[in-house]
Amino acid sequence: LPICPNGSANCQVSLEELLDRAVKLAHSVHFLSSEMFHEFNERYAQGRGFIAKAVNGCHTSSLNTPEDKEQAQQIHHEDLLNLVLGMLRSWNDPLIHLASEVQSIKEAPETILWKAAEIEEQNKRLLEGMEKIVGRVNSGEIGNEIYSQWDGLPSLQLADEESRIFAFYKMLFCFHRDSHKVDNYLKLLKCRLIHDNNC
Amino acid sequence: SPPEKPTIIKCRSPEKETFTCWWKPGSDGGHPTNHTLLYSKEGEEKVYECPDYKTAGPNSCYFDKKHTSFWTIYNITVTATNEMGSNVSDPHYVDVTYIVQPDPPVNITLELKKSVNRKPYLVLTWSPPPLADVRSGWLTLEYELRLKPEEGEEWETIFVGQQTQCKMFSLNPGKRYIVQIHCKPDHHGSWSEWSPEMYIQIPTDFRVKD
Amino acid sequence: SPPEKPTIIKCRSPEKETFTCWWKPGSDGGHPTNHTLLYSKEGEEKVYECPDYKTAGPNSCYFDKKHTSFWTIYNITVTATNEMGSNVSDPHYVDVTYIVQPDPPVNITLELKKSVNRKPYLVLTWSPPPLADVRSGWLTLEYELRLKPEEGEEWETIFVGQQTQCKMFSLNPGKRYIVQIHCKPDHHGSWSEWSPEMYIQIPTDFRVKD
Repeated sequence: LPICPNGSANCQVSLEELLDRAVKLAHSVHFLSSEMFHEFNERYAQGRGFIAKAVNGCHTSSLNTPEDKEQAQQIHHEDLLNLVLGMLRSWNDPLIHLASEVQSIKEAPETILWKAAEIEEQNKRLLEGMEKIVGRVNSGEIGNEIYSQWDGLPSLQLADEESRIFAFYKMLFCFHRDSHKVDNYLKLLKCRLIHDNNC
Repeated sequence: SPPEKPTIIKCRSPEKETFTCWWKPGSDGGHPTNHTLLYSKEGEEKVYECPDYKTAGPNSCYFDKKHTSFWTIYNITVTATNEMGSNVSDPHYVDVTYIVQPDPPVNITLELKKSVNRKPYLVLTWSPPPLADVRSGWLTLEYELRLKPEEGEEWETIFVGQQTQCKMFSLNPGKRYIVQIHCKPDHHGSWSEWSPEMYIQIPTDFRVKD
Repeated sequence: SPPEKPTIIKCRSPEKETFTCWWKPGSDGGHPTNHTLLYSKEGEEKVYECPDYKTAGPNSCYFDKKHTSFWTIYNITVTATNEMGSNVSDPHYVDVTYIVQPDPPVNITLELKKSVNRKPYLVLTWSPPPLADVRSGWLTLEYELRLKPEEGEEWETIFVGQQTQCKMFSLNPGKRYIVQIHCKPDHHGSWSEWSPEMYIQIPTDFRVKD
């Protein structure tokens, strides 16, 4: 099957393929973030009661994300796409800093360093894809800018070891949770937009 | 004496839409004792009581869709009270995303077939558990099947991802096999129970052509 | 004379992360000729030049992760230029997901085993090609193995889906078999080369007890 049978005239990756690749990539990003969070948790956070402090502190908690199936299904697909785009944008900058700052953690294992770099790269790749998908679905305009500012860099550079480790823990906990939301919302969107809710 | 401290033993969501928690009472101290399940949700001060003590049977609390949120940590405790006093369980933290354990797959079929070049193979097909809404994409299931000859010791386990069918080419001719399938959410949660055992007799001529 | 038109002969991604294109120069018209690979992305006017002519050897262009996008179709041309003029290849359109051809599987092991009732069988195991990130789910591979008696003509091919092991029961006692495995992405893309030939001698007492 030739890729562009009639030359470059309206020859583009179909929306179905774009969404399929976004779902695969989001699945992969969340898989990596789960592994990284659990590895970091095992190595640095055991018995330090970080979870209780971390739960309310995600910089994206201001984004109004659906918390159950009904809520997710009631949102118009353009708004849900925009929300996913906003979440990915909100993590682009923090992940860049995570990948560099994690190098400064004492005896940080190679696996954590590699995953931090891989997650940053794949999240950026997924962001590129989502901008393409949103542009395609919203016929051109990239929707109102949903974005949640991150101001956590200073806490990743704190002198006090305990506070700095907690800052990393919170970031990984929050990204682990948000990447699962992105993965789940994209699977919903794919089934809704491509398979008429009949996946 | 006051009742002993109860223990929250398990919380489970069968389809990532509702969930249930169970507790085990301690000794009642010789007096009629009742139990109250209280919970708060991350980011909220408010404390709620169990919405439904009945649906899931004794010593349980059932959270229907309206009371079930994901990516939110529930802080759950159970208090045992009798006329002499009361005692509170340790807090149990739950994010429903992580306690999804589906029911087993259903409608399993086993069929012996012959391919174009007369090569015999076994086709297995199955369906997701009815409660699980995989059609909308809210829940994505992965499957694993296991099989072994009836008198064999060792199960052979095969992960088949999100497919709901599988073709098996290399099986022992003349053997009677036991087959089971189970499923799990694609990221978090736990494997379902295995489906009931099914049997298939592999004919002796199920030979790969010499 | 100006150089002849070059031809883009192949583009391949070994692990759905990077890709390389190769071209075949036409005649150089008797003058020193150099080649320039240019590409544009679907829906964009901007034209880019090949980021790396070196890594993949002569007459090639290597696109590293940073230059590889899965969201767009590349429109690629190669221009041959000498002092008499230049000539441009036909455009070659690339969607990276469609040009994934993995490397062959590795770490292949063949082992003769005896089941509980003394019936012997052959167990094959293998690993995905090292470059392929199959664990995270970004790339899912399917495998197919083929085998035939050394002096036999016809290969017996068995598709084993995503498994990385396989049991073979009905093999010919006393024969020496050749075994190879290859793999392919589960959706688009093409089969890898076959793995190097491996041999296994089936003992004469490998009789399937009836």
